[in-house]
Amino acid sequence: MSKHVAAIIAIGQAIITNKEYLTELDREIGDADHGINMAKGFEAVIHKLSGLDEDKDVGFVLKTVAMTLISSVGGAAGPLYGTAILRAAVPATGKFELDAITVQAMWEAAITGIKERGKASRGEKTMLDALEPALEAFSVGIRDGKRLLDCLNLASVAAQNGVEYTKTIVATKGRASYLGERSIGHQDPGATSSFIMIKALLDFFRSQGSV
Amino acid sequence: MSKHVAAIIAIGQAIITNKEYLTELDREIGDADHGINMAKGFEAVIHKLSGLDEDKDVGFVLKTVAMTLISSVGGAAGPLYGTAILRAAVPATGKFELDAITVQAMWEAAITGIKERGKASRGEKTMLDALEPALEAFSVGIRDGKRLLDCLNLASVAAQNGVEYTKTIVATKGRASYLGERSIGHQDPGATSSFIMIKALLDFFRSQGSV
Amino acid sequence: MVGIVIVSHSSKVADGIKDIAQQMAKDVNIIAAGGTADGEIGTDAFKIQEAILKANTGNGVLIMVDLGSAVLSAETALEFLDEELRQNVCIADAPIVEGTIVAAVQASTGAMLKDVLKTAIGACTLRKI
Amino acid sequence: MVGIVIVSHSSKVADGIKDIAQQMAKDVNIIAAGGTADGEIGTDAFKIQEAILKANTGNGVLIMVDLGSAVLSAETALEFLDEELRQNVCIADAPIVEGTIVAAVQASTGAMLKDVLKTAIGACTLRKI
Ligand SMILES: Nc1ncnc2c1ncn2[C@@H]1O[C@H](COP(=O)(O)OP(=O)(O)O)[C@@H](O)[C@H]1O
Ligand SMILES: Nc1ncnc2c1ncn2[C@@H]1O[C@H](COP(=O)(O)OP(=O)(O)O)[C@@H](O)[C@H]1O
Ligand SMILES: [Mg+2]
Ligand SMILES: [Mg+2]
Ligand SMILES: [Mg+2]
Ligand SMILES: [Mg+2]
Repeated sequence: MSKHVAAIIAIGQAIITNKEYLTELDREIGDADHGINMAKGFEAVIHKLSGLDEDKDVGFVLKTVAMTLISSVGGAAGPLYGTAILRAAVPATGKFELDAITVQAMWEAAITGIKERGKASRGEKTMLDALEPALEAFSVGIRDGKRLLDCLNLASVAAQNGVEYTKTIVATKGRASYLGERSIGHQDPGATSSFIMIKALLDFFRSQGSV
Repeated sequence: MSKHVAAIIAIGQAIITNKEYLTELDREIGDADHGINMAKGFEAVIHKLSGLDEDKDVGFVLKTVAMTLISSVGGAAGPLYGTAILRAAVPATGKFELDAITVQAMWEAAITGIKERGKASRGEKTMLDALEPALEAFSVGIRDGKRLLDCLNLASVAAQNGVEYTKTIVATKGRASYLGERSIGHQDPGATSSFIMIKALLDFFRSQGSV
Repeated sequence: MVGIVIVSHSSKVADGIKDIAQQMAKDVNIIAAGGTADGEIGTDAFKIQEAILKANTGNGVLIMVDLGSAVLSAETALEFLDEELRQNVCIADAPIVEGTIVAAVQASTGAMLKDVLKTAIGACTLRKI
Repeated sequence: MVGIVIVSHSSKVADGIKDIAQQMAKDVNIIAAGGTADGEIGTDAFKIQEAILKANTGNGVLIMVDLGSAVLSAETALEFLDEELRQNVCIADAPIVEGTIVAAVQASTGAMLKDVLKTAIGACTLRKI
């Protein structure tokens, strides 16, 4: 199995492990399905990737992941993460190894995709509140000449802080916005799944002792 | 069978005979079910009345008819005719024969019921465009000292004219109002069923050689 | 909690709206009253009356309707209720799907009937795009 | 005639709306695209894409949606269409039940997409009571 496929499977496993947790978060301010949706999506992804030829580049693999999530997640997270990953696939087309600059470009493309699709911006209590500060921290790491693993670590910490931040704000996008002020005090499920994925990627690379 | 039950059955049979016709009218400016709805309603009425004791007064019979129509018609005509007949039942309570003055009071109560329920008035291309001119003509007959049968004949002619009139106006109530100007040129199904019922009542009394 | 009755000409629509709304408000008493007694497209005042009785737990009932003719049946149903309960039931002039979902969320907070009604009506101004 | 795609989180809702609308507009191509691929509550961009292709007979397609997240799937579906068809598809910010019915009636007259869209949006202002 190629390393990028293994990385995605690790991400998927982290989501599946957190299925109940994400669903419970979504019960508070949504429709109690975020974990179910995401786990269903990544089960489909893992199944799909296991049938994929070894020789596929990162771009191709990500496109496959995106289309699978779009067709199986069911909730808002499906088109959002799906679009994000489709966009991230572009700078990764033809690549088998990713350097920090490419990862940064992919991450930027992903966020642009989510913003276009969801018409949301940071501070609306969505996955963007984890993903955008994470990218910023990642970029600071690159600017400071840090290794990819250390950049990812910075990103993961920033994402976790972003998740904490979502507890303090009102949801103005998605289902949670129906709750208005009552959404305050609750942590956004999408921001949480974003953090879980970043953390899983970090852990995967750490476990590989690589980068 | 009491005469008033026989009269209602005659009305029901006229509706059932015109099932296709009324449905076709409703196809043009509605949802193609007015005849189906009304025939279903009167089949239930006829079935219900056939099980009724002989000794029931007109008010009781009409209440039974109304409740049966409400529970079986399904379309707007159900609550409208149902409410009309429930209201008409009030002046007929305890009566076994109806004189022209009682019929007039019943008719007025019926129209008031339809107007309250449907928030419509004459000229909106509804059953009121048959029922209201019919009552007016009926009342003129009474004022002029005509027999009930002749009053009913005046009413029937006026109702038929009312039906013709509905072809010239825009629907502003009910489903046909979705068509706006395009409803012009089509005859209102509800006005038509009202005319059919009045005409059937007239024919019934004529066939009895009575009143 | 305020109860909610969903009156659609289609029983599928009423049942499906209940499914969607209940996901976001699982403790709210939501009763679907769609279609005619014989399962055809239409509405049934007696089915609605029964649904109102089921939906009420003492804090009133909001009735959501799809079309004008559903209002005719709903208002006829109201006529058959006890005066006391009738005072505690209202029909929302609101989009049936969107209104039911936001009304259910609002009802789940224990809001009063008049506020749940206001929220349902407000659904018209919620942008989707 | 303009085709119509109904995107609801519930397949029952989408199917039932089609039933109601088709009664008033039997010649309009109305395709229900409700629920996820596995029949759960949710939406599916690929199901929507397929529905758009089915609904289109050359005069464009109006997409009706129930909630914001249905818009996300619908817009994702649009991305997968040929540029030419995409130019001829739009998503209505309109109440899904009420909008679909009036849009279907309007489409049945052979009206153009932009007018059918306008009618759907206008459904918000139609009073029921
Ligand atoms: N318009 C949007 N833009 C960005 N993120 C959004 C938007 N709407 C919802 N989200 C994210 O999606 C998450 C909910 O995902 P999920 O439960 O799968 O969707 P659904 O609300 O359709 O059930 C939210 O917690 C939020 O982070
Ligand atoms: N608000 C109203 N007031 C009076 N009559 C109405 C009203 N709405 C509809 N109608 C009458 O009902 C008739 C349609 O009955 P029907 O086809 O049984 O109902 P639906 O439109 O629910 O299918 C119309 O032709 C019209 O005469
Ligand atoms: Mg959710
Ligand atoms: Mg969901
Ligand atoms: Mg009809
Ligand atoms: Mg009907």
